[in-house]
Order: sequence, then structure tokens, then C-alpha cells
Amino acid sequence: MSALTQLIRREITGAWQGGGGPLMACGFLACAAVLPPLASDAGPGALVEAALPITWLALALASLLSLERLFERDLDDGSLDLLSLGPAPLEAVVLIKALAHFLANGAPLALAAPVCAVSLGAPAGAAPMILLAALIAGLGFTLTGTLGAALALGARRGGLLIAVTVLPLLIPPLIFGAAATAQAAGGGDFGPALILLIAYTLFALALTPLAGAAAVRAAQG
Amino acid sequence: MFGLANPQRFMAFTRPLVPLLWAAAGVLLALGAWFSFTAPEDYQQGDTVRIMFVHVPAATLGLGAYAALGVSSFFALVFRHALADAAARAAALPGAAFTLLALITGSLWGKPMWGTWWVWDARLTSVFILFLFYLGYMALRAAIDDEARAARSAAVLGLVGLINLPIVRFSVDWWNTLHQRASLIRADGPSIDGAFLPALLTMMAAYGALFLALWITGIRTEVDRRRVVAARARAAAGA
Amino acid sequence: MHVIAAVEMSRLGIARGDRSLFQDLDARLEAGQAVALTGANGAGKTSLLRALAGFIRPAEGTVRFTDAAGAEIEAETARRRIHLLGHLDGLRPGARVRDELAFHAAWLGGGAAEAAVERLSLEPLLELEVRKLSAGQRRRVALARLVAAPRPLWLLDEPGAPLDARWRGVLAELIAEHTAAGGLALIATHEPAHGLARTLELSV
Amino acid sequence: MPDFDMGRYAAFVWPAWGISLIVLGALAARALIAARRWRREAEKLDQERPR
Repeated sequence: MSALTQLIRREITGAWQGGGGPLMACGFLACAAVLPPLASDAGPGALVEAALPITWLALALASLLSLERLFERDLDDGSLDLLSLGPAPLEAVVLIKALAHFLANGAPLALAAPVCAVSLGAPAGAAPMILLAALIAGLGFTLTGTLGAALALGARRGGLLIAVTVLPLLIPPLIFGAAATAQAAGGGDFGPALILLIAYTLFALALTPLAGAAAVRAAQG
Repeated sequence: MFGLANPQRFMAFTRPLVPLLWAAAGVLLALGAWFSFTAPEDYQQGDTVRIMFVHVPAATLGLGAYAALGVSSFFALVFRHALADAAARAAALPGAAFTLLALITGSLWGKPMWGTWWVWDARLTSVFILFLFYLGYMALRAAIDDEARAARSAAVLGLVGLINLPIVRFSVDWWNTLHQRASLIRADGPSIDGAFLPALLTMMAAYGALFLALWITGIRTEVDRRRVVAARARAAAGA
Repeated sequence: MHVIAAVEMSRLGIARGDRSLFQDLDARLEAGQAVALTGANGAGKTSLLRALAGFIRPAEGTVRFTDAAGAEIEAETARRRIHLLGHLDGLRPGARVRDELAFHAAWLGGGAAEAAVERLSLEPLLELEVRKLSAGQRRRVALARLVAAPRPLWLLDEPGAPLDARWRGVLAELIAEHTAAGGLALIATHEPAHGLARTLELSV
Repeated sequence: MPDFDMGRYAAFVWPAWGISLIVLGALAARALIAARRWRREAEKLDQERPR
């Protein structure tokens, strides 16, 4: 099994070092979140209602924009072929890449999300649920985004293409995650939303390796 | 269905079919228009109900075209049929156009009825997301230079899109119930007044025939185009 | 662990997009033989190597891998018995040579990283980042995985291109030792294919 | 007799039908023109080198 652990180590170091690792993604989250209050002429107070939606938008975009290099680098330097000749099927390689990327970007983003939401005016009591929902939804974003990164392999302006092809697919986790946090903020029952969110992420966990591997093979052929 | 996967047999089979489809679309469209403007006014919505006769078929065919695109992508990916990719490609533009028409006519209907150009009704929102799916699909095809590779990647996205459509639709409906606003555009539900059925069904058939005509003509064009491009490339290779 | 003993290509045809590169290629690779793959630019040498590695699906014809007893080997398992060395070396520019070599050895199922370092005298390069190496040095690091993780079938695409005369000699020795041990090799090359048993010519 | 008097809704019904017919017409035209063009190219190809 040392081959798989070596691959996991390789992907994690790659994701962590690649462009400052989590700093870049969290930096983007902060930038995206600070714009709406500055852009609103009714003063920051008026945006308390919008704190959660802004956070969710920034989280979705941050998850996507850090995915562009996930496969592109390996295609450029030729190691994508190497990864396909290894002991593990390509589906496993895609899943490991996605999970390694989540550890280096998705998890830190989930930690930053409650800070961002509360600073925008969301009730502090909702912070634990924001963290939980951001972790689960973040994994869903990363998995579906990984599929987008594989699809955009070798395409011009890959980052933009990932956003255009993947964002519509992120609507379900966005709706369920935002509903869960809104319910938690309003003291309501966040149960159903959370369950649906978990269901989506499990669905993405199943779909991404299959479709991702097919997309990588499409780019190799 | 499998027999048609062979390009030559498909071209022979569809050669007589295409003019028929175009003729049917034209006749049905004229008939549908006639019915649409001879139907009585709706007691509630007055003449705006006539917008429904172009809105509902467009939304339906927008979705139908994506189903055609998704199923063709499945055959292109799993069975590697030469024609399947041409079929998926040929369904994309008409499908996107129908979906766009559904949005335009939807907002032209919403303005007189509810006073706003855009209504966050579950169905209209889903149609808008379907339009985003089309944009993503066409962006992917345009962004990859190597045609063969773009086709394979687009097939994966087409299939992933088809699988995700019901999930997106469910999440939007679920989101809509959260806000308890009754669905505003009820007209194409079971509550349609009998008097509108002939117009609506004829227009639906007209849009359906038009889509088939566009789709099959598009596939035939694609088959011809590839043969010519391949022949030119062979000639160039020999030079 | 010489599992692949022969590769049978029958009526093989490969197309790039709609342009067919070659058709009706019948050829057979035998254990213990290194074959030079020659042909004009664009004749499809790289595509043939990638098709044998399973990355490109042939437009027509079949590729069959058989073991010493003649039994067919499934493409998925054959893939784990193949080395494909393309124009790109498969090395991440930002990584250290030592780490890349260790990963290649572990991932491709070998353990003999030290032998490879010694055979290709990579000792002075180990601590450097791949980015800082010359093309020839990078190719030697890429060749190291052939030694570090022995696999029966070598598919090499102009392996000697960036190497100087000395290292081309070492490459020839590596190939000779590989075939002597019962391995197979198909090597796309433009140089005169000295010392290689047979030549497979791809014509347009 | 068809009722073409849309009354105050005229500004919505006619654009809805108008845009629909224009877009569908453009789609049909584009498809037919492309079809004819490539059909002619294909036939020219067949005359040069009958398959």
C-alpha cells in the first residue's frame, strides 16, 4: 500500500505548497466578503441579512478558483500519464487528488467561513453550524469542482471554464448549506437541510471519481 | 436504434425524413398560431394567456433538447458511436435557443401579471439554471481546440448535467417551498382551461417537430462536415 | 517478473480526430527483443506508443498482450507492466529530484531507487529542484524509473534526444540488459537504429 | 375570426410571439444554410473521388 500513501503524500504537499496553499483561498474568501458592504451605500448595518448569502457565495467561488491547477500541472509536465500507469485505478487517483485538495483548501476555507459570516453580521450562535455546513458543502464543492478541473484539462482559460461549467452544479449544496445556516441563525430546525446537504456530498463522492477519470482519459487520448 | 449508429445508414434513412419534418413544423406552427389567436381570452389573464402558447412549448423543448443531448452523450461515452457526438453537438444550440425563448416569454408574461420582469418561481428559476447548463456545455466545447478531445470531454459534461438536472430541480423546488410563495405560473398545470388545449397542444407539436427538424438537419450537416474536413486533411497529409 | 512475453498488433489503425494516421498495421513484439519504431514526422509513432499504453483507443484493429504461456493479459493489468517514456519527463518542476525519484519508484512498483541513482549517477542532483536541471539531466532522472521499477514492456519515445553521446551509450546498455533479461522494448527514434534487432516502419 | 386586438397587453403578447418567431426563424435559416453548404461540399468531394 506504500504506493497509495506515497501518492497521498505527494498530492497533499503539492496542494499545500502550490501557490501558498490555504492562504490564497482564504485570502480570496476575505476579499470577496469585504466587497458587498463596501459596495452598499446604506452602510454596513443594512447587510446583516445578507451576511450568510455573501459568505456562501465567497465560499463557492473560493472553492472553485483554487482548482484550476489540480490536473493541469500534471498534464503539462507529463506526470498524468505516469499516474495512470500506477497500481491504483485512475478513479482512485482522482479521488485522492480531490481529498488532498480539500484538506489544503476546503478545510481552511470552512474554518474561515464562520469568522467571515459573523464579521458580516451573522449571529455568533450560528458559528458552529456555519463551520459544519461549510465543511460538508465545501467537500461537495471541491468534489464537483474536481470534476470541472478534469473537464477543463488542456482547455484555454481553464479557471473560467471550470466556473462556467461547475457553478450551476453547485446550486444544490449551496441551497441546502445556506438553508441549514439560516435555520441555525434563526433558531429553526436545520435538520432536513443538513441531511440533504450530506446526501449531495455523498452523491458527489460517488460521481466525481467515475466522471473525473472519464474526463482525464478524454484529455489523455 | 443501434442500426442508425452507422453514419451511412443514418444519412440514407433520414434523407426523406428531413423535408417532411420541416413541412410538418411549418404547418403545425401556422395551425398553432391560428388556434392561439382564435382561443377565447382567459377570464383572469385576458390576452396575456396567448404568451403561454409560446412559453410552455419553449420550456418543454428546452428540457427535451437537453435530454437528447444527455442521452447522446451517454451513447458517445459508453458505446463510442460515431454519430452520438454529432447528435449531442447538434442538440445544444437549438436547446439553448428554446430555453432562452422560454425565459424571454416567461418574463414578458410575468410583467403584466405580477408587475416584475423576473419572478423567482421554481419553474422559471429551473429554466434559467438549465440555460446555464447549456452555456457551460457550449463553453466547454468552444474552449478545447482539439475537436476529438472536446467531444469526449463534452460527452462527460453532458451526461453529468443530465444526472444533475433532477437534483437541481429538486433543490430549487425545495428552496421555493421554504419561502412558501405559491408557484406563480400555474397556467400549464392541470388547471388549464379546456378551451386552450388545442392551441397549446398544436404549438407543442409544432415546437417538437421544429426541434427534430433542426436536430436531424444538424446531425446530417455534422456528418457531411466531418467527411469533408477529414478528406481535406488526408489530402493535406499526402501533399 | 516478466509477465508480458509478447505484444500482438493486428490490423491496427489509429486516427487523430478524423484524420487517420495509419491503417492495417500488423506487428509482433517478442520477449528479448528491442524494436526501433521509425517513420516521418506525424506518421503516428507517438500515437502508436500511447495506444499500446492504453491511452489512445485504436480506430480499428486490436492490441493483444500475452504471457509466456500464450494466455492473454487483460489491458488493465498489462498497463501496470508497461513503462511509457514520452517527450515530457513526468517530473514536477518544483519538487526535489530525490522526492520525485522516490515517488516514481514507489508508485510504479519498484524499490531499487538506489541502483537507479548509482547507474545514472544522479547522486549530485538529488537535492536539486527539477526546475534547475538541464534537459539531459531531467531525462536521466526520468530514465531512472526504468531501472528503479522493473517492468517487462518499455515504450520509449525518442529517449536519447536530449542526451549526450556518453549517456546515449548508457541508454543502449540499459536497453540491451533489459532485453537480455527477457524484456520487450519499442523505441521511437530518428537516429540510426544501431544495435536494435528489428525496425518497424510507419508509412503514411 | 382570430382576435388580434390585444388591448393593453399588446406590448407583451406581440413581442413574445415576435421574438419567438424571429429566433426560431434564425435557427432554421442557420441550420438549412449550413446543411446546404456542407451537402454541396460533400457532393463535390464525391465527384472528385467517388468513394
